Amino acid sequence: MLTTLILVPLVGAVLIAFLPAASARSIALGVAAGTLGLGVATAVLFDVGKGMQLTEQVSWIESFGVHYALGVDGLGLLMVLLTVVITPVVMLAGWHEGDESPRSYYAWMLALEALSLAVFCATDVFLFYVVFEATLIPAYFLIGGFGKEGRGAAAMKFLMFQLAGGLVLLASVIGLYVVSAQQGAPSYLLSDLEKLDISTEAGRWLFLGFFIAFAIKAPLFPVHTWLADTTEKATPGVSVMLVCVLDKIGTFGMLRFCLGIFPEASQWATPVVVTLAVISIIYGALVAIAQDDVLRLIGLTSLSHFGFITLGIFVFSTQGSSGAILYMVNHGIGTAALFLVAGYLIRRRGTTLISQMGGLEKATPILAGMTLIAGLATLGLPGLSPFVSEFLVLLAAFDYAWWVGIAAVTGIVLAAIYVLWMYQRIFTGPGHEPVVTGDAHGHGAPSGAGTKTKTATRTEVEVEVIPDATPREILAVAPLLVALVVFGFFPQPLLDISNPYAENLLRNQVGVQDDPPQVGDVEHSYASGEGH
Amino acid sequence: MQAFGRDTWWVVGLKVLLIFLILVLLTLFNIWWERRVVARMQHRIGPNVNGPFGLLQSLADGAKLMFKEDILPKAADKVVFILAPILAVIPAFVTFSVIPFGPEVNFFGQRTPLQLTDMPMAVLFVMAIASIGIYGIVLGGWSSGSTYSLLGGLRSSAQMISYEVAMGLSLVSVFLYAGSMSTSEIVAAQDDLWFGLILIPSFVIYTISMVGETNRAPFDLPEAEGELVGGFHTEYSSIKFALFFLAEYVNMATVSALATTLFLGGWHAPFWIDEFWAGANQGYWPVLWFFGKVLFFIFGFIWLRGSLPRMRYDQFMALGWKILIPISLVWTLAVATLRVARTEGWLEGDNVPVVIGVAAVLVLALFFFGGSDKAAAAADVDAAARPGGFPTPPMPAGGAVRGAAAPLVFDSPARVSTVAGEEA
Amino acid sequence: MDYIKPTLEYAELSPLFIVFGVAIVGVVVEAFVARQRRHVVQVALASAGVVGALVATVIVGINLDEVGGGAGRGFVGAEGSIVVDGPAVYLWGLVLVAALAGVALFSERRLEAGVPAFAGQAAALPGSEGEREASTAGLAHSEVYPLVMFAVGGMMLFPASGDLLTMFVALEVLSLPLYLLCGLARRRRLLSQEAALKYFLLGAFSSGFFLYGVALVYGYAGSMDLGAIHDSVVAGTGNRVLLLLGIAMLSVGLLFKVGAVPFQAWTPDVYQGAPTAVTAFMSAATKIAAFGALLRLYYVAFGANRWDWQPMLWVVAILTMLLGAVLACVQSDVKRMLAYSAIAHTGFLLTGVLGVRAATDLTDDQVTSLQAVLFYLTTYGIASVGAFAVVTLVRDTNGEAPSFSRWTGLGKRSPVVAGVFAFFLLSMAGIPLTAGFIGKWAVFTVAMSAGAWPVVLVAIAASIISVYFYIRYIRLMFFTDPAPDQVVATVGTPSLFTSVTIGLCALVTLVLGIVPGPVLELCAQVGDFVR
Amino acid sequence: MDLYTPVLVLAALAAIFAIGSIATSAFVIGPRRYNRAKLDSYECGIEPTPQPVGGGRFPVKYYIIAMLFIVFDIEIIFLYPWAVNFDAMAVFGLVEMVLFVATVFVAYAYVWRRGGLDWD
Amino acid sequence: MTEYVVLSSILFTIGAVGVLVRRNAIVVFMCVELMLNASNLALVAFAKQHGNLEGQVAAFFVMVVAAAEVVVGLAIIMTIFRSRRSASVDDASLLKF
Repeated sequence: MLTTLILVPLVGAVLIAFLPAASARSIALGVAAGTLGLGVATAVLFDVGKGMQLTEQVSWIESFGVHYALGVDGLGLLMVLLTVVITPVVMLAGWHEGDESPRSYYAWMLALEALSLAVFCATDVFLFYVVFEATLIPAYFLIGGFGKEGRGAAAMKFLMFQLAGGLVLLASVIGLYVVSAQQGAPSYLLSDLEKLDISTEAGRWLFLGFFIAFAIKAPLFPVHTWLADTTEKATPGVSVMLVCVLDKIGTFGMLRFCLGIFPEASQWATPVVVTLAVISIIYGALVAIAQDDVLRLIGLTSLSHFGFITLGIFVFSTQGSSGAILYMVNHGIGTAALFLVAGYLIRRRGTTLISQMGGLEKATPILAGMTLIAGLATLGLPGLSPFVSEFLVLLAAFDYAWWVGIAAVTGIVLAAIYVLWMYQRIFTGPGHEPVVTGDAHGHGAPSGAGTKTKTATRTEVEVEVIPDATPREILAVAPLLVALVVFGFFPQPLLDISNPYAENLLRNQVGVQDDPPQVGDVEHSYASGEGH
Repeated sequence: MQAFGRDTWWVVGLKVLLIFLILVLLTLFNIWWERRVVARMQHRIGPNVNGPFGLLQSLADGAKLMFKEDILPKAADKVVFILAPILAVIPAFVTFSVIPFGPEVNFFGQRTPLQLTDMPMAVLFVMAIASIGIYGIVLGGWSSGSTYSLLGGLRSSAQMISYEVAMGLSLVSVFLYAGSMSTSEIVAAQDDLWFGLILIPSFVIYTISMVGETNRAPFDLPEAEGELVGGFHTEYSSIKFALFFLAEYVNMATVSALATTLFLGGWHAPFWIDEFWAGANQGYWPVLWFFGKVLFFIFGFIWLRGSLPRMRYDQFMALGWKILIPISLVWTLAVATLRVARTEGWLEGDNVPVVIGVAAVLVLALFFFGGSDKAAAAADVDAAARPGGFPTPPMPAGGAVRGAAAPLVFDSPARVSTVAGEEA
Repeated sequence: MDYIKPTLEYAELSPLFIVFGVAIVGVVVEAFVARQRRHVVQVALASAGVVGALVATVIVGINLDEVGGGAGRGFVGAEGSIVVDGPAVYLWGLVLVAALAGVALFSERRLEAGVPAFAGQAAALPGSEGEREASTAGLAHSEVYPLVMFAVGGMMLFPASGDLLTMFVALEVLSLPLYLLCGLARRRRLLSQEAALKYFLLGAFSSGFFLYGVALVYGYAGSMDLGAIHDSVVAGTGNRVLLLLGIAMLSVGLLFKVGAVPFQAWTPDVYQGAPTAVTAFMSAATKIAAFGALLRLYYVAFGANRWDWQPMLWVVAILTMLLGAVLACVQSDVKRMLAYSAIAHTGFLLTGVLGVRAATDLTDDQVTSLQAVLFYLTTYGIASVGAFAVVTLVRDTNGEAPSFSRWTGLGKRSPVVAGVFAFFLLSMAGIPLTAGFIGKWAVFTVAMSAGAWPVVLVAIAASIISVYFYIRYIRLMFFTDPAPDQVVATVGTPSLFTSVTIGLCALVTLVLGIVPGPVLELCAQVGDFVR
Repeated sequence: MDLYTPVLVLAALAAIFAIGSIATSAFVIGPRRYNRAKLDSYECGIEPTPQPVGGGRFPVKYYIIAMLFIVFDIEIIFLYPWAVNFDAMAVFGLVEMVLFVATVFVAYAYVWRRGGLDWD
Repeated sequence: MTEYVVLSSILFTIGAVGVLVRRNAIVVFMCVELMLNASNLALVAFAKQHGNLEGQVAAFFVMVVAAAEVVVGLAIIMTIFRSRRSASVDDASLLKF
C-alpha cells in the first residue's frame, strides 16, 4: 500500500521527464490526484488508536542491518495526508510557475512529493536518512531552477544548510549502528532501536546529532537563516512545498526519533530546546513584522510557528505533543493558503513588495477574503483550526513553566500584529500602478520601479485592470480554507488520530502519565473566552 | 676453487709481479711481432735495427715517448685528461688476475695454482673490469676538448658496449656446459673436450666480438685516420699516449687469454698430446700451451689487420646488433634445449623425428621472421618514428660495394643497372 | 647445492599471464602491422585481452577454496611472491573493469575528427614541422594500448604481491607506463610533457623511499615475505628502529601513489596535464591498485603492531581530506577540481583503512574495514571514470575545455550530458541514492566502530566542504546563463564506446546506490587477506 | 687471504706504474717548451672550432644505443646465473628462459622495426 | 655490517637531499638513481647479515627496475629538454595551482 503510494508519484515524475513538455502539467495533476486518492485510501485502511500499521519490511542491505521498512502511525498518517493534499493544490494554484520548463518543474515536484511521503512512512532509520537527504535534490532544483533573481545563491544556501544538518545526522546514525552492533546484530529498525539501551553519554551525543539536523530542517532560532532567503527567492508554490511539507520533517523527526529513541537525552536537553523555541517564536514574529517582502514575511511567520511546535513537543505532556502534531497539520494548511494567495497577488502586481501593493480590496474582494481567512488562521483566531493546536500548546507551555507560557502568548500577540498589518498594507489604503502586468512570475519587479511609482496617484481605471481570483485559483485554495474552518470547529477527528500516538510515545518512551487533550478543553476555552 | 685465497703474502706478491712483467713484455713483443708480420704481408721488412731482429724496437719507442713533451691542450679538462689513461691501463692489467696460466704447481716450495686468484663469478669480473676500461677511453675523448676526440671516444664506447652484449651472450652457453663461472673450473671442465669445438657458433661470435671489443681492425673505427685523425687519443702525446697504446695491447692479450680459457681448454695441451704424454698437463708445461694459444689469437688479430679493410660504421653497428646478438640468443636457447633434451631423454628412439620436425618448423619460422624484418625495414624508410635522424640516401642494391668499387665490374649488366640505380 | 625446483600455478595466475601476454603481443603488432591497421588491431587485441582476463578472474575467484577456517579464501602462489586471495581477485576484477573503460576511452577517435587524443609523434617538437606533418598524416601512437596493458598488469600484481620485492617491481611496472602515457597528449603538449616529467620525478623519488623501506624492513625481519614479516613483528625480535623507519618509508611510497597529503602535490598537475582518457583510467585504477597494496601491507605485514602506524594514518587522513576539500573549492579547472576531490576521497578511503580491527573484537555480521574500503573503491572508481569521460566530451574550438567558465549553462545546451555529470558529482559528494553515499557510509561506519570518531567528524566536515564545490558546478551548469560575449563549450558527439562507457558508469552508480546489497555481500565474501 | 686482495695488489701495482711513468715523463725527463699553437686542439691545422662547455651534447643516437645496451646487459645478468644453475632447473628453467628471451626479443624486434638499430 | 647500512643511509640521504635541492632534471634523476643504489647496498648488507640470498636477488631486480626507469626517464626528460631548451625543473611551471 505505502509502497504504491510512494511509487505512483515517483513513476509519474519519470514519465513526465520523458514525455513531451506540453502534456507535463496535465499528467502531473493527474498523478497528484491519484496520489491523493491513495492517501485517502490509506487513511481509510488505517484504524485509529493502534500503533504502527500497514507495515512493510524487506531486508535491504544485510551488512548494515538495513531494511526497507514502511509503516504509518497517527503522526505519519497526518503528515502523509498533508502531503498528498498540498501537492495537487500547489500545482493547481501555481499554474504558470513551471512555464519556463514544465517538464523539470513537474517532475521534480512529483519526485519531491514521493520522497517526502517516503520520509513520513519510513520506519527504518537508514531508509529515513536516505530519503531525508534525497528530498534535497528536487528541492534544490526547484528553488534554483524557478523563482526570481538570486535564486541560485538561495538554493545554494538552502542546500548547504540542509546538507550540513544531514551530515551531522549521518554521524549520529552511524553512531546508532555502532551502538546496536555492540549489542548483537546491527539493525536500523525503529522497533529494534527503541528497545536499545544506550548509555547516557552516547545517547546524549547521538541525540545532539539528530536534534541539530532537525532543528536546521524545521528552522529553529539560531539555524533558521536559510528560510527567509529561500522563501523569498523561490516561487510561492515551491515555498509551500518547502515550508509546509519539507520542514515538517524536522518536527516529525524530533517526535519520532529524538523522543522515540533518546527520551532521556531529550529530557536532558529540554531547557535549552524550549528556550530556543521561545526565542524563535518571538524573534520570528518580530522580524516578520518588519518585512516588506510578502513571501519573506510569510516564511518568517513559519519560523515563529515552528517555535510553537517545538515547544509543544519538548514540554513532555500528551497535551503538548498532540497539540504540536495538530499544529503541524494546521500550520501546513494555513501557511500554504497564505503563500498561494500571496502568489496570486504577486502575479497580479508583478512585485513581491508589500509597499508596491495596496488598495486591492475593492478590486479583488475574493482574494482579500481568502487572504483574510488564511491570515486569521495564521494568527490563531478561535474558530479556525490553528487556534485549537495553538491553545493546546499554550496550556502545555503554562504547565511547563509560566514564563514560557507568557512568552508564547506574546508570540501570538505579535502574530496578530504582523498578519493584520500586512493585510492592511496590501488591501486597504492607496493603490499603485501595476509594475508589470505579470506573466511569468518573478523575473520582473525591478526594485527601483516601486520608488518611482510611489507618488503616482491612484485612478479607478488602474484598479479595474487588476482581475480578481479566477475560478481555478479559487478552486485551488478553497479546500485549504474549508479545512481550516472545519477543523476549527471539529478538531476531534484529528485529535483522535494524534492522541493515541502522543500517549503511546510519552507513556512508553518518555514515561509521562497524563490524559490526552479532549475537545472539551477547547470548548471550555471558547466559553470562557480565554486566550485572546 | 678452494685452492685459492690461501697463498702467503710473498707468493701473491711474486705472482702479481710476474703477471705485470709478462703483460708488459708481451705487449712489447706483440707490437714488434705485429709490425714484422704486417711488413711481411706487405713485402716489407719491418723493424730490424734495434736488438736481434729488431726485438727491442718497441722498447725504444716506449723510451722515446717517455722523453717526449707532455702537452695539456688548453681546451682540455685537465684532471680528467690526466686521469683517463690511468683509468684505461689499470683495468687492462687487473683483468688478468683471474686468468689461469696453469694447474697447481710447486711454486718455490709452495703448492699453488698458476693463477693469481679466482672467484665464483670470475668471468663476470673480467667483463665488469673490462667495461671500466671503456671509461678511460670515453673520458679521454671527452676531456680532450676536441671534436675528433669526442667523436672517437663516443664511437669507441658505442662499439665496445655493442659488442660487449654479443660477447656476453656468447659466453652463456659456455657457462651452461661448465656449470660454473670460475675460470679454473671452466678450464677443468674442458680437459677432455674443448668448448671451442662443441660450441662453434659461440666461439665464432666471441672471436668476432673480441676484435670489436678491442677496437682492432677491421673494427678500428674510433681511430679511423681518414675521418677522425687519431680518434679518442688525438690530443694525447708522450707517455699518456703510450699508456693508451699499452692498454689496447694488454686488452688484446686479455681477450685472447679469455678466449683460450673459455674455448680452447685453457692451459690444457692441444691436439690430445696428453693422451700419449701424461706429463704434458703437469708442472710448468701448461704455461707453454697457454701462451701458444694466446699468441695464436694475437696472430689472428695481426692477420685481420693486415688483410681486411676497415668497415663502415653503420655496417659495423648492423653487424653487431642485427646479426651477432640475435644469432647468439637463439644459439644459447638451442644449446639449452638440446641439453635438456639429453637429460630428459627426448632424443631417444621414436622421439627423434618429432624433435627434428619441431626444429625444422622453428628454423623456418625464424627464417620468415627475419625475412619480414628486412622487407619491412626497407619499406619503413619513411620511418615516422626516427627521432633526430636526418635523411640519408638509401643503400645501393650492391650493398657495401659502391662508388669506386662499382666500375670494376661493368661487364655484368646487372651491376651496371644497379650502378645506374645508385646514381639515379 | 640443494635446489628446489620452483613451480608456478599457471591456471590461477592466468589473468596476469593473459594481460602481460596481450601487452607483449601488442608490441609485436606495433612492430609488424601496417600503420593504417594498427589502431583497429590494437583496440581489438587490448579489449579482447581485458575481457579474457576478466573472465579468467571470475573463474579463478569462483574456484578459490577457503583457508584458515573460512577466514579467507585463496592461497599463496608462485613461491610466495603472489598471493591469490579473495581481496586480490576482487581488486583484479576492479582494475580490469577500469582498464576496459580506459581502452574504450582511448579508442575514441570521433571527437578529434578521426584521430585519437594521443600525440601524432611524441618525439616531434611541439609546434614544429614534424608535428604538423605527423598530425596531418593522421598519425597517432597506438603504443598506448600495450603501455596501458603493461600498467594494468602491474596494477594487478601490486595488490596481489606476497613479498616486498614483488610489490616494488609491480609498483614500477604500473608506474612507468603511466609516466609515458601522461606525456602523450595530442593537444596542449607542453602541459602534458610537463605533467609526465613531474609525475616521473616525484614518482621515482617516492619509489626510492619505498625501496629503502623495503631494505629496512628486510633488515628487520630477515625476509621479504609479508607473512614472515608479520611473524617476526609478532615475535618482536629484531631492531624496532629499523621496523618503524621501514614502515614510514614504505608508507611514503604508497601514500604517494594514492595521492595522500603530504605527497599529493603531483595529483592535480598530472590529472590536468595528462590526456583526459588517461586521467580517467589512472584516477580509478591506480587508486584501486595502490589501496589494495596498502591494505595488504598494513593488514598482513604490520597488522600486529597496528598502534605504531595508526596514529600516523589518523593525521594523514585528516590532512588529506581537509586539504583536498578546501583546495578543490578554489579550482577554476574541472580536471584540477576532480583531482583535488580525488585527494579528498583518498582521505575518506584512509578513514576506512583506519577502521581495521582485530578479528576478535568484531562480531561476525559486522562491516569489516576491508569490505568497506573495497566497496568505496568500487564506487569511487566508477564515478571518477565516468566523470572524466564526460570531461572528454565537453569541447570548444581548441580541444577539450576544462576551464570553469566554459561550462557555464551547459545544462541548458545539452541537458543529458550535464545531468550525467551532475549525477557523478552527486555520487562523489555522497548524496543518498547514489553509490558514493553507500561507500561513504561504509567507511565512516567502520572507522567509527574502530573508535576513530574524531577522524569521522573531520571527514564529515570535509564532506560538507566538498559538497560545496560539487554543487558549484551543478549550479554553474544549470542555473547560470553565459554572458553574451562569453565563449562556452559544447558537447561533441562521441564514439559508441565512449558513450556506452559513460552510460554504464552512470547506471552502475545508480544501481549501487539503490541496491548495494549484492556488491557489499561480495566484498564481505572475499574474506580476509591470506598470509 | 681473501680472494680479492691479490686483485687489489695488482691494481695498485698498475696504478703506481701508470701514475709514476706519467709523473716522470711530465715533470722529470720531459721537456717543457710550450707555445700557443701547441696548446690548441688539433684540427688539421685550421683554427679550432670553439667547444661548447662540457663537450657539448651527444647525438640522440648514442642515448638509444646506451639504452639498448642497458636492456641487453640486464638480460645477460639474468642469463648467467640461470646458465650456471641450468641443470638443476631443467625443463622449468628452459621454459621460463624461453619466455624471458622471447619477451626481450619482442622489444628488440620493435626497436629494429622502428629504426632504432639503423645508424644514419 | 652496520657500517654498510650507515653508508647506505648516508648515500640515500644525499640522494634525497639532492632531489630536493637540485634544479636540473637530469641531476635530480641521477640523485634518484643514487637513492636506489643506496637501497641496493642496504639490501646486500642485510642479506649478508641474515645469511640468506633474498636481499641479493632483490638487488638484481632493483637494477632491472632502475634500468627501466633510466630509459623512461631519459626519454621524458629529453622530450621536455628539446621542447624547452632547458632541463631545469623550475622552467617546468605551466601547471600551477
